[in-house]
Amino acid sequence: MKKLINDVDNVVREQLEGMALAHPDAIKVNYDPYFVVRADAPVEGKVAIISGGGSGHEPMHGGFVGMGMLDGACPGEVFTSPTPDQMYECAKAVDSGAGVLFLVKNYTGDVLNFETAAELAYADGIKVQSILVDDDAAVKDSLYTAGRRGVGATVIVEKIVGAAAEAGYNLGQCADLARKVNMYGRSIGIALTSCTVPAAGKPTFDLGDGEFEFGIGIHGEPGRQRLPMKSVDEITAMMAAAVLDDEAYSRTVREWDNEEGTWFDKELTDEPFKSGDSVIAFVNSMGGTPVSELYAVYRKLAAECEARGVKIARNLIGPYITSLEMQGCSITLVKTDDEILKFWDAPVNTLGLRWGA
Amino acid sequence: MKKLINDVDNVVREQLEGMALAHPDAIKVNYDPYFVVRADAPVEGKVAIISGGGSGHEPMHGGFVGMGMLDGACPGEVFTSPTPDQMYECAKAVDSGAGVLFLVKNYTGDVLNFETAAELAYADGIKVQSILVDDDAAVKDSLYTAGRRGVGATVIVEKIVGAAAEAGYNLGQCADLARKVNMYGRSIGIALTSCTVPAAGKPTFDLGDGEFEFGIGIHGEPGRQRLPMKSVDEITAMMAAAVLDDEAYSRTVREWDNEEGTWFDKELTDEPFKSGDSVIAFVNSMGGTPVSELYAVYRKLAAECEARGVKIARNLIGPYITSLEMQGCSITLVKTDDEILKFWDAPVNTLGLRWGA
Amino acid sequence: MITKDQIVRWLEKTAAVLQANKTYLTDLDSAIGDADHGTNMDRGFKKVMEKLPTVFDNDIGNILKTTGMTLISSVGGASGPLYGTFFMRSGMAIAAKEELSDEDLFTLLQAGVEGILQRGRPNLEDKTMYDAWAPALEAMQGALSTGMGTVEVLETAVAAAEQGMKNTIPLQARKGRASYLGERSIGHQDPGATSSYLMLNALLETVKE
Amino acid sequence: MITKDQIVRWLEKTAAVLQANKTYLTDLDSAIGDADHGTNMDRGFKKVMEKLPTVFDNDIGNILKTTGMTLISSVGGASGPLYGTFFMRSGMAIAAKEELSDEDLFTLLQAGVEGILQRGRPNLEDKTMYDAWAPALEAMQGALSTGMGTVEVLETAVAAAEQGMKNTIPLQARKGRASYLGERSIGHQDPGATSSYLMLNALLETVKE
Ligand SMILES: Nc1ncnc2c1ncn2[C@@H]1O[C@H](COP(=O)(O)OP(=O)(O)O)[C@@H](O)[C@H]1O
Ligand SMILES: Nc1ncnc2c1ncn2[C@@H]1O[C@H](COP(=O)(O)OP(=O)(O)O)[C@@H](O)[C@H]1O
Ligand SMILES: [Mg+2]
Ligand SMILES: [Mg+2]
Ligand SMILES: [Mg+2]
Ligand SMILES: [Mg+2]
Repeated sequence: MKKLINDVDNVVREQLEGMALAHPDAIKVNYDPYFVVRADAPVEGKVAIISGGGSGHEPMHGGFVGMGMLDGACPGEVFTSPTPDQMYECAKAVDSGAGVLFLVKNYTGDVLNFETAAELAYADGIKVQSILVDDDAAVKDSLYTAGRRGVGATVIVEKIVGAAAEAGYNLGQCADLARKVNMYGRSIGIALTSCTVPAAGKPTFDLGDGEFEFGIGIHGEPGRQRLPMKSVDEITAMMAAAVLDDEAYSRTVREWDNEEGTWFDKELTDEPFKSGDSVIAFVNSMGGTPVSELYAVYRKLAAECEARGVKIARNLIGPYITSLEMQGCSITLVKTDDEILKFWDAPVNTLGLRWGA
Repeated sequence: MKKLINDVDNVVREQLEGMALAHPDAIKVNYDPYFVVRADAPVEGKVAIISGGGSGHEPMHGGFVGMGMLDGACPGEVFTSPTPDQMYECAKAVDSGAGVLFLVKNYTGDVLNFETAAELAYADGIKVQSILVDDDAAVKDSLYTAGRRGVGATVIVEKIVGAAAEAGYNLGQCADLARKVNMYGRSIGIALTSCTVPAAGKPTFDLGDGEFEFGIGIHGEPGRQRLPMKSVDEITAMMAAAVLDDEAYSRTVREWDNEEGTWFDKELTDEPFKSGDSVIAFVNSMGGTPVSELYAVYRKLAAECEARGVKIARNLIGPYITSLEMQGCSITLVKTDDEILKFWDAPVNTLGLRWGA
Repeated sequence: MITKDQIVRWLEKTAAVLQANKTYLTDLDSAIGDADHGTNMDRGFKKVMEKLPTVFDNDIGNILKTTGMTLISSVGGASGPLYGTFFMRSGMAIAAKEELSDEDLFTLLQAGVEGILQRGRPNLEDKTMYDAWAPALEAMQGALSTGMGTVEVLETAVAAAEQGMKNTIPLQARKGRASYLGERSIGHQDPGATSSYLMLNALLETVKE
Repeated sequence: MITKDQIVRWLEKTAAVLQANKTYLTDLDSAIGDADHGTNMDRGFKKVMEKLPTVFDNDIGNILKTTGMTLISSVGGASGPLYGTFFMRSGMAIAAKEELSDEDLFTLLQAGVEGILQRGRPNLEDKTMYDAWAPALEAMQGALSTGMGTVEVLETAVAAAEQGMKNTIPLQARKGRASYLGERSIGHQDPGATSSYLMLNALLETVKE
């Protein structure tokens, strides 16, 4: 393993120190427990948006803290969910009284830890809601699995809900919008190489020179299928089909009832894409794939969308939700409407995503 | 070789097609010959800034075309200088009468091709000037080599001179500012892995698991020294020393005399950094190194600067001038003054660098 | 009767056993998860050992709640909140006690498992830690009704937990990270069921000492 | 006397020779450069072959200038502008001619090399293509003054170019990409000097036919 690190035990801490040193005007970093908040937190009268998860996906989430996106981010160890005290302390640091929305990627670890955090925050008198992101079309059923993983749509949800909070949406409205954007989104990922978790010291899996993994998550895990290597047009066509032709997806999610102080179940069904839909197309590098190659993916993706009568209204192309230095990419499509487009276009000023400011 | 490409012969073309499809509001792409210009080119009354070089360094240069930075970029084949007709046609497309400034990285190929282009543009009645970027402190002498290579400072020069042109600087003022920023800048790069040029199909060099290359350029070439792998603190200390403790550097450059229509020689000497200097610190990924690791580099770099009484006034951290998927990083420091800081902070709206807009 | 001292020694023994089995648990997790269960549990119980002296003078309920809080804030992943809730709930169930009857012990464990159920919503045979706890509780309840002594009661429970743990091998996971592997999860023993068995066995051994 | 036809055949032969030596030239460039000299030259002269028919009816000066323009716009790298300038300048030096005396031929080559000098500023022994051209021109001038025939004059020049090319082997590069290698450039023959020798030799062979 060759990485620009010192001791493997201090990787996350030293990277946070570097961020804090580099961007004192933008963010504040708390070390015990770890969390990152915007420099001007808490923002008076605004619903606070918090996300978090294992480290190793940079710029997500710390790089999305700032005006128009997240108020706080809770980084765990590399690829390990953060703990509830991080989320709880972070919530206390960013809540201005308008409440806190947790955006949680659907992994059992993340889900359970955020649930505990929500209970702690509620017990402390903080208004809290929690919305799951579960967009990974590589996972087919929710009955026999922990359900679809939260992947690329996370970035889109954070951007759009962050803008809505900035525009004065209340907690319930933010939660409803987050749920909608997530339900409008689907993703699929592929890997050309594995990545190496610092604490493990060796690549998570071995992949031959003539193979790639189809349907990966974002934790360096192998995907749904191992296939012989193909051209970018062939790979993109497969990915586009996995997203664009995916059937309706139903599952039960748990949300927090802030009046009752309890969790309740909610049945949700994502409808398939159809001709006439307008989408945000997000082509993401897993880290090691250069942005130039993402443009070749986008080129074919645009053709596949057009062939199905799906119009790309906006796009985002680059490394935004990564798996360390893994080579590969993911495609996320999110159906849009006027509300979504308005908040997508709204100004955002974070280290990882910035426009209009 | 595993890459997200189709035919190796069409790599650059298809990537340009993807860019053009994705960003019709921002850029226009010309295919015969290849060049990229801002969508609103030519900008009335403004000096046009053009750069270019081999492909494989994305987002540079195509990703830096836009308001406040470049008017045009000329991409060559991967790691191969573009040809004069690209630069000449690009100059014609962006010149509004206020003249064109070529920003040229110091490689024999780039230099000679841009020289020919300058002559062609001049012959066509376009006011033209040409400034070399040569900041690579890994190259020690200019007498027995082709001189220092143009690396990280290119990004900083393009940003600052782009802003000055936007603010109404005339051609001579833009050229003077470009020369100054370049002379204020020094860089050093390291590689943990090689990259693979598509046409070559195999890694440019082999590097053992316990080694790294110190003093690399940006074309996947091996560096000045091959060394046993070290911690990020040790590597950064070496890099910081190579830049901060570098002696005065003198060389002769050729510039274009727009009155006489001839080239003339200019003696230039870069002064070493000294205590009390204020700098822009640019920590760059060669492509495959995640931004999280760059923060560990920045953390140590900040300490090294502080130890020498050098103040970091601004920073830029991320993959901006890359070598395909190579793992490694570079450090660039550019001394600042009020003029430089003003134009650094000015709005920029490109695909690769954006703020204030 | 179980004394406060024995509860403390149970926690100490659990920490020692998890440390000794760190690689074993992580290896089990490599096969069907993300190779961190041993590291997670060891990190958590190391923290518990640091915290323990500060609550030594409190009642059993308090000690267990502190254990739960500590696990929650140091383990992360799926097992952190699950075991954390286990200890929080068990502590709440026997709040303020300085010693425990066998029935109290059952109440304690049952409340803990109730916590796992509420948090993780496992069903039987989802291939989780619940597959060790569910048969253990059932066996313990049966043993208690026959009037066995503490050691025998726990021996019955541990035997059932061990069997439950082994029964996870042929199962296809339907909860947690292993569920993404689909059929590839079959043939491997669940790491969480294994750590649960180890924990209960540590209690038995403490009581036997 | 050299006819326009011979000039055209010289360019054709050059294209064929460079294609045949593509890998050889690229291998030379791998050792001390970036492994593209053969590809660059072959790409350029392929384009020249495409363009040639369109200017066939023009004078020699025009044909050479078109060759230069084509190389400039298709080769890139260091050698593109250098060889491009070579042909542009040589074309300009004998503008409007339909056939060439031996003196004209010398004027043509000298003007071309002058172009390389102005563009690349090589010094003798910098380990560049100039190290093949400089001795070739000198030898040619000497041969002309002794009144030799065209073939002999060119034979003398080619022999000198070959020697110059070989003399680059022990040199340390001071120009171009190879200069960054410092002492590691010693012991390798310069790719550009090699392509220059091949080009001049193609002229000799054309004249001999
Ligand atoms: N929903 C759940 N309910 C009960 N136990 C679960 C659930 N999900 C996972 N587990 C248990 O957690 C164990 C994995 O723990 P660990 O490896 O520490 O966390 P992670 O899976 O987040 O890396 C599994 O072996 C399983 O026993
Ligand atoms: N300044 C120079 N003057 C003359 N010839 C040069 C100069 N720099 C490089 N060359 C020649 O160019 C050759 C390399 O050409 P090529 O490989 O096609 O371009 P690049 O080096 O840009 O890849 C060298 O072998 C050398 O002969
Ligand atoms: Mg884990
Ligand atoms: Mg080259
Ligand atoms: Mg695990
Ligand atoms: Mg070359």
